[in-house]
Parts: sequence; C-alpha cells; structure tokens
Amino acid sequence: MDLKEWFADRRKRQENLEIKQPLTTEEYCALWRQCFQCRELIYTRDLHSNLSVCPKCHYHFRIGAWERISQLTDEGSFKEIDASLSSTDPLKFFDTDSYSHRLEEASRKSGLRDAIITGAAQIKGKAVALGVMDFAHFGGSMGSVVGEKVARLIEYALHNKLPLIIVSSSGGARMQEGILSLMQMAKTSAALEGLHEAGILYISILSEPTYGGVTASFAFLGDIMIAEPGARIGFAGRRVIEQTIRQKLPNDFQTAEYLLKHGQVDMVIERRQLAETISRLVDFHQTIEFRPSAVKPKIEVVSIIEKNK
Amino acid sequence: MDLKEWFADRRKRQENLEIKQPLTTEEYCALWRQCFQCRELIYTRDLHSNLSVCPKCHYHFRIGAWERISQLTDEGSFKEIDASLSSTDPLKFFDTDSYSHRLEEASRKSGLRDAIITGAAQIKGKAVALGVMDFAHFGGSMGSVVGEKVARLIEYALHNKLPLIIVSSSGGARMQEGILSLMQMAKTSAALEGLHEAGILYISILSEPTYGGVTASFAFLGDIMIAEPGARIGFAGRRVIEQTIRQKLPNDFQTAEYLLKHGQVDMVIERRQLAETISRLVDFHQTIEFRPSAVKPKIEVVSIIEKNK
Amino acid sequence: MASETKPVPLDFEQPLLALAQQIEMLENQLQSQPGLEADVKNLHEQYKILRRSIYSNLRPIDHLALARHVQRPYARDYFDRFDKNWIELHGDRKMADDPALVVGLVTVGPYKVVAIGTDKGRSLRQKQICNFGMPQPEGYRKALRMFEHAQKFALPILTLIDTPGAYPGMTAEEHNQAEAIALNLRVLASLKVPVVAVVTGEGGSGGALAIGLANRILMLEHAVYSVISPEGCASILWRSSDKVAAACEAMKMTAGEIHKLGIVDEVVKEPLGGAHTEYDQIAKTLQIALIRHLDTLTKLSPTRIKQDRLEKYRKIGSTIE
Amino acid sequence: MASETKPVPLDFEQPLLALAQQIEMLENQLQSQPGLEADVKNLHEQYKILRRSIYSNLRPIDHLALARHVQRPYARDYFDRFDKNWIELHGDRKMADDPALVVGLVTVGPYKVVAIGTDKGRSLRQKQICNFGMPQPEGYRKALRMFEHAQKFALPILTLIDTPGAYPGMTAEEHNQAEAIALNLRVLASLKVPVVAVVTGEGGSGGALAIGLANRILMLEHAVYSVISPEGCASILWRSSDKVAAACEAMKMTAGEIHKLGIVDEVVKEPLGGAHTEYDQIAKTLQIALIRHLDTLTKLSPTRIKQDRLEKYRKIGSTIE
Ligand SMILES: [Zn+2]
Ligand SMILES: [Zn+2]
Repeated sequence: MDLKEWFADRRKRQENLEIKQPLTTEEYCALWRQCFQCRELIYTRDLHSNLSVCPKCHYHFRIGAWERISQLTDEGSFKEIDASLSSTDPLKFFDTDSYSHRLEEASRKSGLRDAIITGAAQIKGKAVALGVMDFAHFGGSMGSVVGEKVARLIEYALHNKLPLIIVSSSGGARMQEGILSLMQMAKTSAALEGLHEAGILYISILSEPTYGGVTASFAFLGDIMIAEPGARIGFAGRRVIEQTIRQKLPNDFQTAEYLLKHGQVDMVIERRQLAETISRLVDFHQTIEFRPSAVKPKIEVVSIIEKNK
Repeated sequence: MDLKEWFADRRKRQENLEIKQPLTTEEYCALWRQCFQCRELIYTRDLHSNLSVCPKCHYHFRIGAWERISQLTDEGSFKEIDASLSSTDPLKFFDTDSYSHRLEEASRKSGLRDAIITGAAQIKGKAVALGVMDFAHFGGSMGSVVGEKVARLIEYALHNKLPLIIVSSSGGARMQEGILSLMQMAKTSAALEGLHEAGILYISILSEPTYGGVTASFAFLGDIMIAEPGARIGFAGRRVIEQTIRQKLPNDFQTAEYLLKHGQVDMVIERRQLAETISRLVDFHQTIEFRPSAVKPKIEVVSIIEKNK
Repeated sequence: MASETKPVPLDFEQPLLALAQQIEMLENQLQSQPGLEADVKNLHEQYKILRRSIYSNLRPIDHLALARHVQRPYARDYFDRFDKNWIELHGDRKMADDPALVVGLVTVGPYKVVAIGTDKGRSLRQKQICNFGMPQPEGYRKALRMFEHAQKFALPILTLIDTPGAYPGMTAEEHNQAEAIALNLRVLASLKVPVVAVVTGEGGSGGALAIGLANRILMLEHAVYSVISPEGCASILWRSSDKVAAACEAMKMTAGEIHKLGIVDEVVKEPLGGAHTEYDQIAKTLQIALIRHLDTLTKLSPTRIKQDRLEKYRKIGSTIE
Repeated sequence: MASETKPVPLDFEQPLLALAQQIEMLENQLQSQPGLEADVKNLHEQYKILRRSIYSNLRPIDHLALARHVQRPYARDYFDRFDKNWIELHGDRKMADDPALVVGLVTVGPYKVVAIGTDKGRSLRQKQICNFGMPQPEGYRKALRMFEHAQKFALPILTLIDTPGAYPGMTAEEHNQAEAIALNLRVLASLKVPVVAVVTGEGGSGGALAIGLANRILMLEHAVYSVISPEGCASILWRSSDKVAAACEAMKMTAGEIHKLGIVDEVVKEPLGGAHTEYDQIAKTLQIALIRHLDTLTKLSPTRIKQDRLEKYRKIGSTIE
C-alpha cells in the first residue's frame, strides 16, 4: 500500500479521529508530491526548497515562470516589462469552445496573462534581459502576445546592451491565432537578427518541454544553448514521429542528454547550477574588445623560451 | 584473341609482309586505346575528337592540362601566366631517389614544369581566369609551385574582376616538400578568402581523380561545384579507408554521382557540356547589382491580378 | 500540364460532372433528334454558369482540395516556364541533397534570381523520393546555402512554397530540424537582397515558413497557409478527424482570408477551375506579378531592402495593452 | 600528470634505464659495503649527464616517440591548468558532438579566449570515444561554429593541436571531410580576431591544419608536424614500413626544423624528459608564451590582424622563376 492509499484508508476507517482530522486527498496532494521518475514521495516544501528537483533522483519538475524567476534572479532585482500585454481573438476562433473563453480559463488557472514573463533582472550580480515561459499557461503556446513580448525583450536587450536570457517551455504555436501565431516565429527570429548583428550575447535555456514553433525560432538561436536535465525538446512531437516512421523511438529520444550527444546543445546544466553558469557566461562575453586586465598574472618563469628570429 | 594479340601474332608469323610492315605493339597502342570501363577499343583520333570520352559508354578518360584548355577555351584565347614558375628542392628530399631528379623525370614525361597551368582565357565568349591541373605531372600533387600559381591566379582574378575557374585533378600534397606542401592548402584557401569577400564567382571543377590536400582546400571552396561523370573525388583514399574501417566500400563510393547524392557537388556535367555550362554560369553571375534589362519582356496579360490594398 | 492530360475532378465539382454527363447524353441523341439542339446549347450555358458559381462559392476545404490537387503545378513546372534553361543546383555541401527542396538559378523576365521551391514529386516514385514535399534539415540547409549565394552575388531570391510541412522523422530531429528552420529565419531576416515568397499550394507550418520569410508574400488564389494542418488541428482541438472542414474554417487559411489579415501582399488569380487546368497561364500570371514586385524592390537600397522586411514582420500580431 | 604516476620510458631512454638499475643495485649493497658511496654518487652524476646528452641528440623519430607518448599532455590538461573553471561547449548544432575535438571558453592569464583542441583520450575507453584524436567533419564544424563565436564576441582564438589527422572513415567522406577542412581554412583566414595555434604533440596533415591556420604558430620542443604520417610516407615512397625513421628525417617534421623553414614562430621548450614528465611546468611555460603573443596581437586593429595572417601564408613556399 502506498502512502496515498494509506491516507485515504485512514480517512475511510476514521481511525484516531480524536485529536485531528486526517488529511483530505486534496490537502494531502498539496503537502506531498510524487516524483514522476523515481516515484518517491516528497514533502512539497522540501521540493520547493530544492528548486523543484527530486532530492533522490534529480528529476527536474516543471516550474512556473515566477518560480523560475525567483530561483534565477538576485532577490528583488526583477523588474517586469510589458506586463499588461494581452491576447485578443483576431480570428474569432471557435472549436468546441471559444478562444476568448479558453483564454480566460487559462489565465484563471495559471494566474498569468500569457505564457511568458519578461523583464530586466540581475543574475548573480550580472544585469540581463530575462524572459521566462510558463508551460502551465495554455501549454506555453506562442501566440501574438508571446511573440510581441519576446520581440520587445530583444529590443530592450539591444537598446540597453544587456545579455539576453530566455528560458523556454512550450508545446508550440497557438493554433487559435492561426497564421498570426506562425508568423511569431518569423517575428522573433527577425528581431534576434538585430541582436546578432550587434554582437550581444543570447543564452537560450530549454526546459521541460520545449517543442514546435518555439524551438524552430528563438529558442534554437542562442549563442549558447543550455538544456535542463531530462527535459524533452524537439521540433515534431514524439507521437507524430512514431506515427510517421511506424516504429518506436528510443526511450531517451529528444531528451536534453540526447540533444547533447547530437550536438544540439552546449550543455545540460542542473537547476542548482543554472544561475551560476549564466553569470559566468555573461561575465566571459562581456569583453567587447581585447582588454587584458591591467595587472599581469604572476607566473614563475620555469623554462627558457626560444624566440623566433 | 583480342585485337592487340592479333596484331602481335601477325607480326610474329610474318604474314602478308609484301606490301606493308604490320604495326608494332607501340604503334598499335598509339593508334588505339581501350576504354577502362566498357573495354571497347577506340581509334585514338576518334577518342580525341570526342573530347576523350568513350563514344560507347561515356567513360571520361583523364586528360592533360593542355588538352583540357583546348577543349574548354575559345580558340587562341588562352594566355598563360606564371609559365616559368618552377619547383626547388627546399628540403633536399631523398627517398629512394632525390626529389630533384624526380622533378626532372616528371617534367620529361609530362612536358610540364609543374602540375598546373594557369592563365586568362575566354570560354564561349566569357573572359575568365583559368587554372587546369594535370594528373600526369607528379600525380597532380600540390607543392609550392601549384600553391603559388593558384594563389597568383586568384589574385589575377581578383584584380581583373574575372570569374575564376579551376579544373582540379590531384593525388594530394607533394610529400617531398614536407610541411611546405601542407601549407599550400592554407595559402590557397586564404587567397580565396579575398575573392570570396569581393563577391567574385569561383567555379570549381573536379575531374578524375581529385584527392587529399587539393580537395581539402581550394577545390572544395567553389561557389559552384561541378564534377565530371565517374570522377573519383575524396579526402582520404579508398584503400586507407578500407584498412581503417575494415570493410569493403560500395563500388560507387567517392564517385561524382555519389558526391552529388551526398550533397557535395552542384552538378555532374558531361565533358561536352562543360564549356557551355561554365559560360552560362558566368553569364548568370555577372549581374553585380539588380539590373533589369532595359526592354521589358513581352508577356500577354492572361488573367487579372488582385492588387494588395 | 500537357494539354492531353485531363484534369482530375474534385468532390465539389460533382454537380458539374453530372451536368456534363447529361450534355453528353443529349449530344448523342442530336443526330436522331435535331430538335434538341437548343437544349444542348442551353445546357452548355448552364454548365458555364454553374462552374462560375461553384468557383465563386468555394468553402475553405474546397480551396484545400485545390491546393492539394494531384495535378497542382509544382516548383519545377514554374521554373521550366519562367526559364527553360534554368540551372538546377544541388546539395547542402555537408551530407545530402534533399529532393524535397529544389534550388537553382532562374531568369524571371528581366531578373536573374536564386530560386528555391519545395517539390512534392509527380509520379508515385518521385513522390517517395521527394518525401511528399516534406523537406528534412538537409533541405533547409541547402536553401540556407542558396540564401548566402544570393547575398554574395546580389541576386534576388524567389521561393515557391507547396509543402505539408517539415518532415517529422527521427533523423530529421537528430539532425536538428528546429535549428535548421530557425537559422533560415534569422538569415532570411538579415539579407540585403529582395526576397519574394509565393505560396503556390499548401503552406504547411514552420516547414513552409523556413523558406517563406520574405519582403513580399504572394498566394495563389486557391493556395492555403496555416500554422498546423487542418487534420492536425481537428484532431487536437476537436479530438475528431471528421472536423477537418471546421478546422479549415476556424483557422482562416485561405489566400483571401490571410490577405485580409494583412500578411499576404497579393493574391494571384488562378485560371477558372484551378492552376492545374492551365499550367502555362498560371505561370504567366505569376511571372507578371513577380516582375512587378521585383521592379519595386530592386529600386530600394540594400539596407532599405532589409529594413523593409524587418518592419513587415515586426508589425505582425494582434495584442492589446 | 599526477606526481605519483611514473613516466613510461621510451626506447631511446634504454641506456638510462640500464644505468638506473646499476645505481639501484649498488645502493642495495651500500649498507654492507659503505665504500661504494663515492661510486654511487658518481653514477648519479653520470645519469644526469647521460640524460642531458640523450635529450640533446634526439633523432627525428625520437621526437616522434615523445610527441606520441601515451602520457603526453592533451588539450584538456592545458585548459585545466590555464583556467580551472573553463567552460566546455559542445556540438556542431547540426547533428553530433565530436569528442575528438574539444572546444570551450578559457581564460589564459588576462585573456579570455575561445579555445579549441584535439583530444586523443587518456584511457582505452576514452581513446575509443575520442577516435584516437582523429576528428570527423562534425568536429571541424564544431570548431567552425566556435571561430564564428569568437569573431562575434571579439575573442581571440587558441588552438591546441595533437592529432594523427582527420579520420579516414566512410561517414567522414560522406559528410564531406574535404569541405569541412577547406571551409575552416577559408574562415580562419577571414577572422579579425587573433588566432594562435600550438602543435603540442602530433600535427597530422590537413586534419591538424583545419584548426591551425593562425597568426602565430607555436610548437612544443618535441612536437612534430607533417604533411603525411611518417608511416604513410615510408609506405608510399619507400614501399617499406621499416623506413619510418628515414621518412621522419626526410620530411623535416621536428619543431626545430620547421622553425628553420620559417613556418613556426616559436619553439616552446619542454621540461627535460618531455612534457609528460611535468604537466604543470609545460602548461606554465606555454601560458607565458601565449600571453606574450596575445599581448602583441591584441594591440593590432581587427583589419591588421586579418592582414597579418594573410601575409604570413601568402609568403609560404619555395619556388624559382
Ligand atoms: Zn525522483
Ligand atoms: Zn567505354
């Protein structure tokens, strides 16, 4: 019997009711979470203090944009921009429900206006322009708002000469905005051309999961590409590919580690190392000209060096 | 009994000696050549008038630099440059014989100073800078002379704003010049950087065989890459690869057609089409700005076109 | 299409077929009953009217059927008609030559252009070779090489798009399909030569966009362009494969609708009955439109050409603040 | 190398080993025969003299043995010592991460550089993974990506070369090894950031040159650099595998000889006994040399840096007119 059943059973049998009511399943679920990978039950507070990484098997749980921001940035340093930018329903899209209504539902559940938060921040003392996507809002899908916020963030980075950091998590394009959503791929990539030309650093961080139009645009255009351990990342989804090629894919297909092996990301970095890694990368690329420090390093001369005559 | 044996036999048996001496084997060989591919015997004069292509199976025989130049260029248009540039023996290289002596032997056999002829020419009316390698001279190997002549030809093309055409055929680097020969790869590639920056067209033509240092430098840096049918082209030689991977390679490995399939050349062009193809490519790339011809083409308006409002 | 090839009829053309059969029947009786002549003439008139009426009332899914018509002209059909001596180039220079993506040097009226187009393949064998018009990363990288070629030689770029999308295969993912598309987008944005894209048939998602980021986007009258295939949309949003027609409607994927959204610059009128009924005619019509856009674009400075493209995409989207 | 690891002796060091054994024997007898002390001391002196004498009379093939020594320090050994926090990057962004070619961001004294090096692998397992230091096209394309990265961020490039050459494999050819190397050469020639290349062990042919076209070329004292492996040269020119020593002599492949030919700008002195006997020391010596060259090069303008490199290569060769 696992813990969940045990709690449920206890409630059913009304044991030891004298002192305290037993936890309801809902209360139980709020207090405990089970690791998707190793099935370990983890006390929710412990999970959060461990950056939502399983202490036993290091499985990296999906995290929301605000949790990510608080993990990455120096306390109090994040200043959101374009917070009020919201979706319209340009196509008056209706499937089994209207897009307008789905938007409301999505915001109610996620507490966000759209699937990305953008702003200025400090990461271990380094000023950056930061965008963080949230899969919990509408599957992290990219519609006009995500596209516009990413484009504005890129322009913000360009005008303020700030390194750009984007943490992606997305199921792909937002179908309900039709062709407009497809065009956000073009819009964000075109905006990045400006940053690229100016020689400003862009670090793209791929988290579980990142797919479709987001990967095939700004998320794969980083100067440095970082993935979180175990994150599944790709253009086409696993199921679509299996249907197309009519064979089973390897288990680790499209994982961060698989991508590393196939040369698609520079590194797979544990969440606890992420802020430090970003900070060091930003620091390394801040030399815009060759600028040796004023003080030469102390190195013993241990050997004669032949000079070229 | 094949024709060769028949001629030999005839001589031995002293038949029909009254009117004419029979052909000696040497005379016979000068008159007839056998196709390497389909084994057909071809009258040498026919072979030459067919551009040294087998009339039966279209096998493209190796041809020398001067024969190539006469095939490609408009009659009398070729003006050689750097004709007197010759090899030295910078390493005083000696294996079973001295490099100096081998150089003499090579020139005696090939009638050339080194493995490339360079100059200015017209191809179907288009002015070009042309370099043609000759495998018959020292296996078409690249030493200081080939490197220097290619570099000068590139500079000639650059200064005169002429499209550059190089027909390669080479076994690789000239070992007898050691590291100096390796550095010709760097030298020719660096020279091409100037041409590339200036936006001048470079068509690289690969003929049977092209290998080693020549492929890994100027021969694979063409804006347009053309190979002759059946030509074997690669970096490492077939035997070396078979020894390394310990398996047999497919028959068509490293052929022009194989390269086409693997995306390495733009086209495989029959020798009889080569001059015409070069001429059309040169013509196409001669527009340096967008320059619509003065006269608009006559096209019937057959349908209404909606204008974007 | 060769004139002897008969156009294959589509579902929505059934009423026309029925009428055509009636006409044929009557015509067979004409010799015995000459009095029917007026009726036959009248029916011919009716046929024309019906045809026009059908074609002016196409539903989105009918446009889709026309866009996917087996006889739809493909990139090579256009290139051949623009320039019978066009020169095809091959390969990504790295590992493969993707037949689903055709590239070459094509003269369009007074302009020499670097031409890039998807190819679905005509025969079954060709279709398999061309992977039914779904390029792989090697195809997009072949296109990328041509973008750079065009930039180097200051040649305008023309792309013809007719693809279900990028190929969803295992090797395609291993060879970084996402990066191949993304990089094409950034490089297309950077070019200082004019880029004109035409959706000639299906514009399928990111796989179409990868050669579609352009100064001017044209769509043939019956072409469609969408963020996901209507089948995919129906199965995800309605969880039903019966809802393809609804998905077509909801996504606003026809040339007319996308033109109204301000994304497509021009809708190119097709011959009545669709582009597949008159290859020469649609090629001529398209050529005239292309020349007109190139006339405008080539007058701009290289910097302005790039700026024009960046501004176009910067504006696309619908948000409130 | 960790101090506890004993250097593996080479053939030409046999006389030293014999002497060392004699010394050990005598030392064992010291307690019983104290009169031997002077002899022991004398033999120790002899040992030092012999070692110096051996190392000042190395034949080319002895340098080759040192350059290929199993304990020879590799790129990672240097990067670790230049900057214990150096950041390794991975992959060509297209399909693979070639372990035979290591790339990263390394601080060398006051300079941040993009560092690129071949890796032969230390353990048998690593050697197999690293393909014995023979990169494939994907490796050279990883390097190419880093060249462009360096150019974008105005970072100097440092390359450390120790490779038998590019991998002669079937896939390597299919993935266009020739183009991968050739393109690296042209792009290296185009860069406006300083490039310093160091042959630390074996400089094997085009596979070495693909990351070796630089403003300054350094060679470690016992490193070798040649257009073909001496084994290959012997088998082609002498048609005999016994003639490796002769091929080594004939090709002029040692640091000293190549320096005399004017191709190498500096020969970096190794610790007596070879770089493998003192990792920390050779890393320090190399670092000093690198900083000195970067001091000079970073003072030049970007245009001048490129020009400096082009001029260097334009001159290489020996011809008469
Ligand atoms: Zn776990
Ligand atoms: Zn033949």
